[in-house]
Amino acid sequence: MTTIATIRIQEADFDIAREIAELTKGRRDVGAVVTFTGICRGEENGEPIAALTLEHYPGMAEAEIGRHTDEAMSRWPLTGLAVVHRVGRIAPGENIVLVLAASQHRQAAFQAAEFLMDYLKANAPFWKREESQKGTSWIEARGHDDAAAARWTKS
Amino acid sequence: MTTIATIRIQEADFDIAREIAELTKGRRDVGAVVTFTGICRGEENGEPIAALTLEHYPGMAEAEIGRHTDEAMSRWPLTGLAVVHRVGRIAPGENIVLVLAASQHRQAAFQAAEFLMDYLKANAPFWKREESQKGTSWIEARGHDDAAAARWTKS
Amino acid sequence: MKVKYFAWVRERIGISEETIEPPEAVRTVDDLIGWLSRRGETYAYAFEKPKVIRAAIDHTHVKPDATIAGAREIAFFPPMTGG
Amino acid sequence: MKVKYFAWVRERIGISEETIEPPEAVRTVDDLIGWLSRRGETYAYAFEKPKVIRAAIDHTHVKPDATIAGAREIAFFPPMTGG
Repeated sequence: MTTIATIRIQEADFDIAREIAELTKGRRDVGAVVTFTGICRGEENGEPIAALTLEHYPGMAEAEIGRHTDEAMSRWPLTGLAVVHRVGRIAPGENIVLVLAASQHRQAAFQAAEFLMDYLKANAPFWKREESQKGTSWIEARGHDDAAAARWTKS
Repeated sequence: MTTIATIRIQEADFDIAREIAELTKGRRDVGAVVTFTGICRGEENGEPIAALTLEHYPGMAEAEIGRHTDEAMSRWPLTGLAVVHRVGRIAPGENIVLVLAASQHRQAAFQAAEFLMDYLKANAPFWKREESQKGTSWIEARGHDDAAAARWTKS
Repeated sequence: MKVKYFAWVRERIGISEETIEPPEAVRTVDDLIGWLSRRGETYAYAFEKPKVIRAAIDHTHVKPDATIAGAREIAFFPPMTGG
Repeated sequence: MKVKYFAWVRERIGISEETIEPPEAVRTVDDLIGWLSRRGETYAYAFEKPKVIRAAIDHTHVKPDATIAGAREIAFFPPMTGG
């Protein structure tokens, strides 16, 4: 059977159970589903935050994620992949991003989900601005996200 | 805040969305949730199967899983863990096991979920019997599951 | 002490648990497997490949050379296939 | 060619996209950053630390020495913080 890859960028929240059902319904070959959900925390570096606002580069964001889902499908035997990334204003406790990888066996699903998250953090054109009592400011990229993404580079 | 660890062995199916909600509700420190769902496949080694029946060792299964959730909590900064393992007769497409790890950051959640799955496969006292057209037979343990579990052993 | 059997070990022996009183010379898990094997054909069949059999004492995995002294519950089973 | 700005690069310049016609001597992404920086204070502020700026040509990440010949859309932005 074919591998299904879903990529969506949206303001609305997502429903993990529905996304899993989409990738598994009518199939008998899925043995493992790994999901990663990124959630807006209530503080950054010890400071309480009121909300995040996510901006993205329409067109490039989808293309960049699509290149990485294609790469994941070529590296691991997957039965399905989904990436849903929210944009707009997101309050603490709300979902930001969902990555879902389905496979016959667990190792491929774990590896593909982790690979996609590392690449999303370091390479996907999204930017987070945080609102706190001090005002609003753009969140700075973390060096160890680049390092996490680099470990997947084939030598 | 404290780390919540839920361990359940049950015949009934589980609801991933509800399990995630249990570990995240009322908290502002959860930034990452990783779930692993193991699903009954419709074939094993190319042969169609009608169902799996899971047997376990009551008492030891809970104790063994509990030792591993304790170890996960001591190794990674987690905000919550859940392991739900089904027993009894399970048809293709149905859920078998759920592992859920929540943390502030993604690496800890991914590592803890993968660690727990590797240990469940190799060490938790559960046994699978499969029904096919040929009759019923016990599934044999796979050597690479022991190898997967061994990679977490501290030297 | 109580002994429990699971999966095909249970099926081969035909019972899931029993209470036994092995002689004092039976000191380790390995000794106990040998002693049980001599109790009859069903036991001999269940333990015909002792290296495949896993054991637990009081809910903790143990090796064949583990002592059974003081054990309340010993279990025998094939390699686990959960998850 | 069309140029797009995102996040604080967009905020500093004050516009999100524009159409430009740089002279032929502007051959690389780095050249273009230099040329844009000389267009006014807001640009100079946005590009004051050129090493921090990331660029994409037609939706693909590129390095500062990438040629801009044939590009339809060039974007400038800070390091990404998605996921």
